[in-house]
Amino acid sequence: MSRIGVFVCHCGLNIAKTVRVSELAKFASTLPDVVVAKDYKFMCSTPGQEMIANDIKKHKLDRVIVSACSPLMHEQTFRKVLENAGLNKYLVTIVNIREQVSWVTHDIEEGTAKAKAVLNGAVYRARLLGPLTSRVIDVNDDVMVVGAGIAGIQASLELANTGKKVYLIEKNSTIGGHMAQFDKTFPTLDCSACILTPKMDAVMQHKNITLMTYCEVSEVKGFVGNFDVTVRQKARYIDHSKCNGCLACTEKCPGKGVSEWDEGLVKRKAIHIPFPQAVPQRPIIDRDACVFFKKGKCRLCEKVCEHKAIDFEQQDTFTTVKVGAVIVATGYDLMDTQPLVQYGYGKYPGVYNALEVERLFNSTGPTGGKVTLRDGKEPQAIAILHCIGSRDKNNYEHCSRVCCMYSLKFSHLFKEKTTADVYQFYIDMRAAGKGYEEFYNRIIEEDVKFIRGKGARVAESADEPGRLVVEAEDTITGKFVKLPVDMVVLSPAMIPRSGSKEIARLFNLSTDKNGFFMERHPKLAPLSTMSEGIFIAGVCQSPKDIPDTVAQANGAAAEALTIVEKDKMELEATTAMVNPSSCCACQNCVRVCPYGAPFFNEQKGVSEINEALCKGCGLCASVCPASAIIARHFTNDQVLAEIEGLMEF
Amino acid sequence: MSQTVTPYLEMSRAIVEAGGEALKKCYQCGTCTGTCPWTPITHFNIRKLVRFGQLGLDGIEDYMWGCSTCKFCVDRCPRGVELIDVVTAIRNVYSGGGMLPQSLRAFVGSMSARGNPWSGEQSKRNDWAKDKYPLYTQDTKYLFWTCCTVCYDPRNIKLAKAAAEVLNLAGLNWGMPSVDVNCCGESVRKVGDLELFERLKQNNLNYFNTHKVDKIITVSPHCLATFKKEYGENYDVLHLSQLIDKLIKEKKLSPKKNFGGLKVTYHDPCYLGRHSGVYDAPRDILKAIPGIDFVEMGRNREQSMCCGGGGGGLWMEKLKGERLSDLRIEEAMATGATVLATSCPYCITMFEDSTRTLNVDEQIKIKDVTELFLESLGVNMEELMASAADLNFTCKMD
Amino acid sequence: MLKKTAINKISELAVQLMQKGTLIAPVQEAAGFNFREISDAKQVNLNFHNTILSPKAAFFPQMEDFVQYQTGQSIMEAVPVELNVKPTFLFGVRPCDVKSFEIMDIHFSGTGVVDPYWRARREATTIFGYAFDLDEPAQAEEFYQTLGIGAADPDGSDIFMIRKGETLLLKGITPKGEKLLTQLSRLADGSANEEEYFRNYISRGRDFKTRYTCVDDKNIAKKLEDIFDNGDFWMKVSDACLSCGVCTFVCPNCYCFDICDETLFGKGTRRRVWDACMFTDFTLEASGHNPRAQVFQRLRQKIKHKYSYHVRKYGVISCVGCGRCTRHCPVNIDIFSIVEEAMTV
Amino acid sequence: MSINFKHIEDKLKTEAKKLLEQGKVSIVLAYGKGYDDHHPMPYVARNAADVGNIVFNEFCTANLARYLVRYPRGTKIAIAVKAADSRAVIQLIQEDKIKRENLVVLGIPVSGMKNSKTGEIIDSKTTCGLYNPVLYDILLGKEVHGKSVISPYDVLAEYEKMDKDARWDFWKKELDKCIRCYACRKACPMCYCDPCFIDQNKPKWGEKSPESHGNLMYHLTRFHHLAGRCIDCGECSRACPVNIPLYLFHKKVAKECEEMFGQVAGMKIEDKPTLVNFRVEDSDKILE
Amino acid sequence: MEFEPKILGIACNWCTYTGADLAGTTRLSYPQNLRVVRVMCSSRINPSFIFRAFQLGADGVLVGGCHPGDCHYNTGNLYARRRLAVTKKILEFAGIEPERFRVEWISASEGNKFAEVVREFTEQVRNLGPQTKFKIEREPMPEKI
Repeated sequence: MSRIGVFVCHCGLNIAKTVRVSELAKFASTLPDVVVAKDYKFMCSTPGQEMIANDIKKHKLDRVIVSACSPLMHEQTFRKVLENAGLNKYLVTIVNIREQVSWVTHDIEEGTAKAKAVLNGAVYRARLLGPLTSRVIDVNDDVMVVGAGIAGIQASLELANTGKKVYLIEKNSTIGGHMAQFDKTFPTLDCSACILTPKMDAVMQHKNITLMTYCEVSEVKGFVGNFDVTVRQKARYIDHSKCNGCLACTEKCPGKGVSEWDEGLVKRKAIHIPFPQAVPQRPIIDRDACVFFKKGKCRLCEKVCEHKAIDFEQQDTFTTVKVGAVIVATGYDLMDTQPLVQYGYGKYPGVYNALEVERLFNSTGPTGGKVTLRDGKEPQAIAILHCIGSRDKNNYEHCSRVCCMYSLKFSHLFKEKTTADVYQFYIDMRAAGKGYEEFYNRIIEEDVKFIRGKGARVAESADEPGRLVVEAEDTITGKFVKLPVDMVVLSPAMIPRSGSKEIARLFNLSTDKNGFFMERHPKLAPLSTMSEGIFIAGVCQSPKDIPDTVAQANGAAAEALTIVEKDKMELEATTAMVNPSSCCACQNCVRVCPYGAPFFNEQKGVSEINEALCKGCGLCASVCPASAIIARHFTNDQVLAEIEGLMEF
Repeated sequence: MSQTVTPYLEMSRAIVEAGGEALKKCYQCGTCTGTCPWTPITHFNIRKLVRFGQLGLDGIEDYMWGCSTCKFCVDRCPRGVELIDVVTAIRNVYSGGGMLPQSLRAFVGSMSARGNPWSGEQSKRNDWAKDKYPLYTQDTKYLFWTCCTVCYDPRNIKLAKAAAEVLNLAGLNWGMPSVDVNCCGESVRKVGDLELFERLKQNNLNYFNTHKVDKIITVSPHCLATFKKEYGENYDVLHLSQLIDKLIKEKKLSPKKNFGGLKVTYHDPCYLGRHSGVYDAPRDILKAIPGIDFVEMGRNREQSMCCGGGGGGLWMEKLKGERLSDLRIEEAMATGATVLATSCPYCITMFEDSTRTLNVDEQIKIKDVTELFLESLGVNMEELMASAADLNFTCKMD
Repeated sequence: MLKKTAINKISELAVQLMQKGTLIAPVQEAAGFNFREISDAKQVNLNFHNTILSPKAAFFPQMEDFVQYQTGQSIMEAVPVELNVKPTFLFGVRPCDVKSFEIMDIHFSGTGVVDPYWRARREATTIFGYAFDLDEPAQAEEFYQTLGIGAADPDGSDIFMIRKGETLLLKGITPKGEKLLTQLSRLADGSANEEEYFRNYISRGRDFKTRYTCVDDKNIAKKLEDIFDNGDFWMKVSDACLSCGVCTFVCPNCYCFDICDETLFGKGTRRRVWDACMFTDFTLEASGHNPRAQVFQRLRQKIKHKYSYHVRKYGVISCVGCGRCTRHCPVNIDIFSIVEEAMTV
Repeated sequence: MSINFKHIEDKLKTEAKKLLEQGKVSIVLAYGKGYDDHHPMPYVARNAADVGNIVFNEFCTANLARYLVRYPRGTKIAIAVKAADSRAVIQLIQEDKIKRENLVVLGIPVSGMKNSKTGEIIDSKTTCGLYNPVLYDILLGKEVHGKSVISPYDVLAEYEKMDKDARWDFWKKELDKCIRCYACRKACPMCYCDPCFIDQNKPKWGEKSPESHGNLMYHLTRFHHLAGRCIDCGECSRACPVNIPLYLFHKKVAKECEEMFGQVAGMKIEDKPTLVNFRVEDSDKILE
Repeated sequence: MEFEPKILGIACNWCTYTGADLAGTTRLSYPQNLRVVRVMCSSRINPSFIFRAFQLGADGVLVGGCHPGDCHYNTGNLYARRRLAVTKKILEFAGIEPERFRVEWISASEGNKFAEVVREFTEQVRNLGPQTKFKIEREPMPEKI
C-alpha cells in the first residue's frame, strides 16, 4: 500500500480566505493510505519545501500531494523538492485549490467542500502514480536561423561567436532584409548601410556561419535537439563557386525585370544583384525576365563570363541539415494598399508607400537619393498619411508601432532634400522609444505641419491637373481640410512576410488572427513557441523597431544556446508506450499520431512507439480499442481513479 | 457663452440605451468627417456629434440634423462604430424633448396620422394604379411593395407604373398591397422617432402575416434595407433591379429598342449600394440596353456620393450651396451624360429638384433604370404616363 | 402415492409452493424459456421443450457475493455475506437436467472441500422432475439416451411429474417429495390406472429414441487421450469455433468459476462469477504465458475434460446430452458429432 | 425470382476446387454440413478433397470475414461472401488487417436468407439490407435486382420517437439480460481485439460480473468501438443466446456517423475508418 | 436543501485548464459543483471515461478543449470532436439527457468564457435534477456482527 503525504498551502490568505486549510488537512489524514497531512502558510517557500523533504525522509513517503496553486505554476518546483529528497519527481500530484477553488468562490463552506472533493481525487490518483525516468537524448549543437534580416543576422553572429555552427537561410538572393533598403534609421539618423553592411560582411566571413541565400525551407522532421530540416536551394542558373562577382554579365543583359528591391519603382536586368552592397555579391538570373528562358536564344551573359559560371540547366537542389534548434526571423511585408481605393495607390502616380519612399532616399536607389516624382519633377508639397490599414477593424487592428517614427524620419529627409512643405496626417503621435520624443520635437521645429486627423481620401485636384488633393478633417479645428499636394506617402500596416503561413505549418507554430507567430507566453516567454526548440525573433512575432528586433535576436540566440550548449537533453518522460500482449494490430495509433511516433513492427505484428518523437498528448491511448497503450503519468487507471475520487464526496 | 463645459454622462448613457452603444468605441480619429460628403459644404460634423454624445455636452442640437445616413462613414470607421445607430439614438433621445426641426414636424405628423410622409389620403394609396394592377392575395407569389413615395409623388408614380408594367411583361404572379399598409418607417426611424417606427412596422407585419407574404419586390432601396434589417429574417426581399437583371440573364425579358448612343451615367443610391450591397444589377441592366453609351462618374459604387435625401433629408430645407444633389448633378454633367439613371425614388425626387433649381433640366434628364428598361422593351411611355396628371389625393388640411 | 391436478391449474399449485418458500420454474421470455424465481404464479408455464440456460443457476448462481470489504482496512474487518437460503422448489426440471445435478454434486459436495453454498441450496430444494413428452420426437440436438438417461427417468427428482393429456400426474419419489406432496392441498389422488400409466410411461421413456452412438465412457476416454496430438483433427473441428462462452454458460455440467473483486469508492465485494474454458484469458498466467492460447487447444480441452479426464477421475462422463450447447452455439458446432468423429479418427 | 441455392453451391464448389488445385489460395472459407441441414457450419477447405463437404443453403448466415484475421498475415485465402460480409472484408482491408492481393473474394448475391434459430427471413430490419456484394472477384450468381430497397435505419424510427426515460428502461431491461458470454464480440468480424478492453484489470473498465453496470459499460464502449466500422451484418444479434437487439444500437450509431461524417462503413477500400479520420470542416454542430 | 449537482470537468492542459486558471486570477466567480481532471489534450479523453463518470454518479460532464486549429498537438481536438460527438449520440440513444454532456472549445485567454460556461452548465444540470440512470447505487456496508 502506498504511504501518501498531503501538504496543504495557505498561500498567505489567498487560499486560507475561502478554504479552511486546517480542516482540509485533518480531512486528508482520515483518507486511506495518507500517513501525514500538514498545512503551512507558504508551501512553495524554502521552509515549506524543507518541511516536505523532511517528512519524506521521516515518514518514508512514496507519494506526495501538494494542494496549493495551479500545477502550471509550481509543479516543477515541487518536483525538484522530491528529486532532492531522493524520491522520483513524478510521484507528486498538485491539487489546484487556489485558481480553481479559493479564488473563484466567496463562500467558505463551498470552497472547503470542493477542496476536499478535489483532494480526494488526487489521493485516488496518487496511489497509482508510478516513478518515471526522463529520457536523455543527444543534441545536435548546430543552429538554423530562418530569415537573414537584421534579426537573423544578429542572432547568427551571436551564436557563431560562441563557436556554434549556424545555418542562415534567406529567401532572397541577398541578406539584409528590409533594413538594407533604408537610407537612414530613426531616431539617430544613422546611415542604415553604415551600421548594417559591416554585420552582413561579418556574416559572410564568419567561419561558423553557412550562408544559404536564395533558399527556402521545404520540410522539417524530428524534434528538439534533432531537427532534420530540408532546404531547397532555388536554381540561380549561376554557379556561385566559379563566379568572382566581376558583374561583367550584368552590363550586357538585354532582359528586363521589375526590381523587387526597389519596390518596383524601376526595372533591372534579368541577371542582376539587387543592390551594390548585396551579400553575397553574386548575381542570379531571374527566369521570368531572361530572354533565353522566354524565347530560347540570347545567352549573352554566358559568352561574356570568363569563368564559365553561367549554367542554364541548373535545377533546384535539396539539402537536409541536422540542427538542434531553429530561430525563425522571417520579418514582415507592408500591406498592399491597392484595395483601399480611397487612397488611390496604384491609380495616381503621386501616391507612394513607405518602402518606395525609402528607396527614393537611398543613394543606391532608383533616383540615386534625389527625391523626384515619377515624372522627374521635384514635389512642392508632400503629405504623409499615418495608420493606412493599421488600427482599423476592417483591415488590421494592431498598431504597426514604427510608422509614426519613420514618417518623422521621412519628413526630416524631405525637408533636407527638397524645398517642399511637408504635412503629416496622424491620429496619435506614438514616439515612445528612447530618444524618440526628442526626435519628434526636432522635426516639429523643422517646420513640418502636423494635422491631427486621419487621411480620409486622396483625389485628383480638380483645378490643378496633375496634383493631388488630400481630404481629411483637422479634428483640432474641426475644419474639413482639402490639401493640394504633389506627393502622398502612405504608411501601410506591417503584416507578416508572405509565406509565413507556410513557415508556421512547417515548424508547427500557431499564428494570431493577423498571421504573426504566437509566442509561448506574451510576457514570460515572448521568444519561445509552443514547439520545443523553435524560437522566434523580430517583426515575425509582432511589429517592432530595429532596437527591439536586435534585442529579441540576442534573446532568441541565448535561448537557442541553452538547448544546443549541452550535448545531452532531458526530455519530458510522460510519453506513451504499447503493451505488446494487448495490442491487436489495428494500427489506429499509427494512423492518428500527428508526430508519426507509433509505427507498426511487421515481424512482431504489434505497434511500437518511438518515444523520441512522442509528445505525450495521449491521443493514441484513447484511440486504442484494446487500451494497450499506456500514456505515462496519465494512464487509463490513473484518470479513472481520479474521476472516481472526485465523485466520491 | 462660456467655453467651460462639464460632462453630463446621464445624457450619454441615455444615448447608449437608445441604441448608440458604439459611441464608446470612437477614438476621434476624424476618418468619418474626412469621408462625410456634408463636411465640406455644411457645418455638420459627425465626429463632433459623437464627441458631444460621448461627454453628453449640450449644444449638440446644431449637429443633430445634418446626417443623411449614407453609411459612407460607417464603412470607413476604423473602430467599426455604427454611426447611423448613434445618430438615430441621439435624435431619439433629443427629439423626445420636442426638439424636432420645423421642416420635419409636418412629415412626422403626416406619418403618424396617415401612415405616409406625403400627407396623402390613406385610402387613396393605390389610386396611382387605377385598379389596372392586381392586389396581393394569400396565393400570389410576389408582393410588389409600393413605397409611399411612388404612391403619392407625381414624378414617382411613373416609376410605380413602369415597375408594374415590367412585372406584367415578365408574366410574374404578383400583387400590390392593399391600402391598409403604411410606410416602411425608414425615415421615421432615422429621424429618431423609434416608437412611431415600431407602430408602423407592426401594422405592416400584421399585413404580411395575415397574407402569408414571403417574397417581396420593392423599387425603393429604403424599404429594401428596412425590411431586411428591421423586419426579421423570414422575408425574401429583392430590389426590382435585381429581379430585372435576373430576368435578362435568364433570357425571359430582353431589351429591344436601340437608344442610338444615348450617354447615360448611373448614381448608386446609398441604401441600394452601401446599405444593401447591390451595385452590379442596375449597371448590367443599363449595359444590356442596346445603344446606351454608359459612363461611370468618378465617385461611384462604394465611393458614390449621397443625394442628401436619406435620414429625413428629403423633407429638410437646405440652403442653396448646401445641397449634395446639386453637387451630384454637376458631377454627372461633368461626364457629359444627358441622362442620370438611378434606382431610388428619393434620389429621383432630390435630383429632379436640383435640375430645376440649377435650371439644367434641359441638359440632363433623371430616369429610373426601370423606366429606361421599360422604354427599351418598346412600350410607349408618354401615353402610359399621361393618365398620371389628373390624380389629386392631397387631402384637405384637416 | 400418486397425485394429480389439471394442467391449467398448476398456478394454484405454484401459489401454495410460493407460500412455502421460493419457487423457481420455467418462464416464457423473448428468446425462449428460462428458469426464473416466480413472483406471479401465472408466469409458470410448462409447455416448453427445454430452457435455454440450464437450471444449475438455482444452486450455482452466475454471481455469488462471498464477502464485503473496505480498502485500507485489514482483511479481518471484512464481513462475509450471509447466505440465507429459504426452502426452494425447482419445478419442471427435465430428467437429463436432474441427472446433471448428480454429476455436479461430485464436485460441489462430493469429495474433499464442500461448497457450502451449493450444499445449502441443494438440501433446501425439492426438485419437481418433469418427463419429456414421448409422443413428440426428440429434438435433433438431444442425445441423452447415449448417456443412459431415459426420457422419463424419475431418479434424482423428489417428485416426478408426467403429463397425461390435460392432467399432470405427480408422484413422490423420495421421502422429502412424499412429505411435501401430502402437505399440498387441492391435489386429487391419482386413480389406479393413472398409477399404471405412470409406471409404464417411465419404462417407455427408457427406450425413447434420441441420437445414439454406442459410447462406453471407458474407451471414449482412452480414444480421446490417444488423439491428443492429432493436430489437424482438432484444427478441423475447431475451425468454425468462435471460442465464446455460450456452450459453457448454457451447459448444466460446466462448473468453472472465477473470483473477482468489484470495488467502488473504497468499498467492495469479493464475488464468484461463472468463467468459460473457451475464453482466451481463462488460462492466462501472471507471467503472461498462456498454455491454451489457440482456439483448437481450448476446444480440445473442453471435449476431453467432459469425455476423458472426468471419466478418468470420477468415472462418469460430465455431460447429460441435453443438447443445449449445440442448440445455442452461434456457429452450430455439435459436441456429439465431434465425439462421434473422434471415435472414427 | 427465387434464388437457386443449389446452383450457387455448385458454382462455389467448382470455383473452390479450381482455386485450390491451381494453388492460388491455401484455404477456402465457405460453409459445410452441420449436424442437420438447417444448421450449416463455417467450413475451411484446405485441399481439393475437402471441397466435397461445402454446402450452401438459405441458413448459411454466418459472416466468414471474422476468420480472416485468424490466419497468419500473408496467407492466400479465398472467402465466400454475401453482401454484408463483403463490406466486412472491405473494412478489414481499410484497417490493414488483411491485404487485398492475398484475397480471392467469391461474391454471393442472395436474398431470403433465414435465421436458423427462428426461421424468419433476414431483411433490412436486422441487417444492412443489401443483396449484392460490394466487393468480389468472382460472382457466383446473377445480381439480385428489382427488390424494394428499404433503408436499414427505418427500424430505428420507433425507438427514436420514444422519450429518453422509456428508451432507458428498454435498454436497461435488454442489457440486464446479458450473461456476458461475449458471443456478440466473438461473432463480430470487426471485433478482433483479443484480449478485449473488458477483460483487463488495470484499469477495470467495467465490473466483470453480469450485473447491469458492468453490462452497460461493456456494451456502450463496444458500440463506440464499432462507430463507423459496423457493417450491419446482424451477426451479433443472431449469436446472442438471450436475443438482445444489439443491431438497433449499432444501426443508430452507424446512422449518426453517416449523418455527421458522411461516411458509411466498409463501402470503399480507399476510405479511412471514420474515427481515425477527421475533416477540418466538421461542423461544431455535431457537439450540440 | 436545493439539489447540488456533481459535475465532472475534463480540461485540456494547454487551453481550457489555463483558461480556468485565468478565470481564477481575474477573480471571476462560478459555482463550485465542477471538479476538474487535467489531461494533456482533449483527444486523451476515452469515451469510456465519460460512461464511467456517469456510472460513478456524475450529474453532468463538461469537456473543455482548444479551438479547432489551435490544438497544441495540432490535430488532437479534431479527432476528439468526432469521438465525443459519437459518445454524445450513444448517451442520448441510451437515454441520458444530451444536456448532461457538453463539449466546449475554450482557449487559454478565454477566462470569462470558462466561467460563463460553468455557470450556465451548472444551472442546466441543476434543472435536470440528479442523474440516477447510470449511477451505481452503493449499498451501505453491513455492520460487522
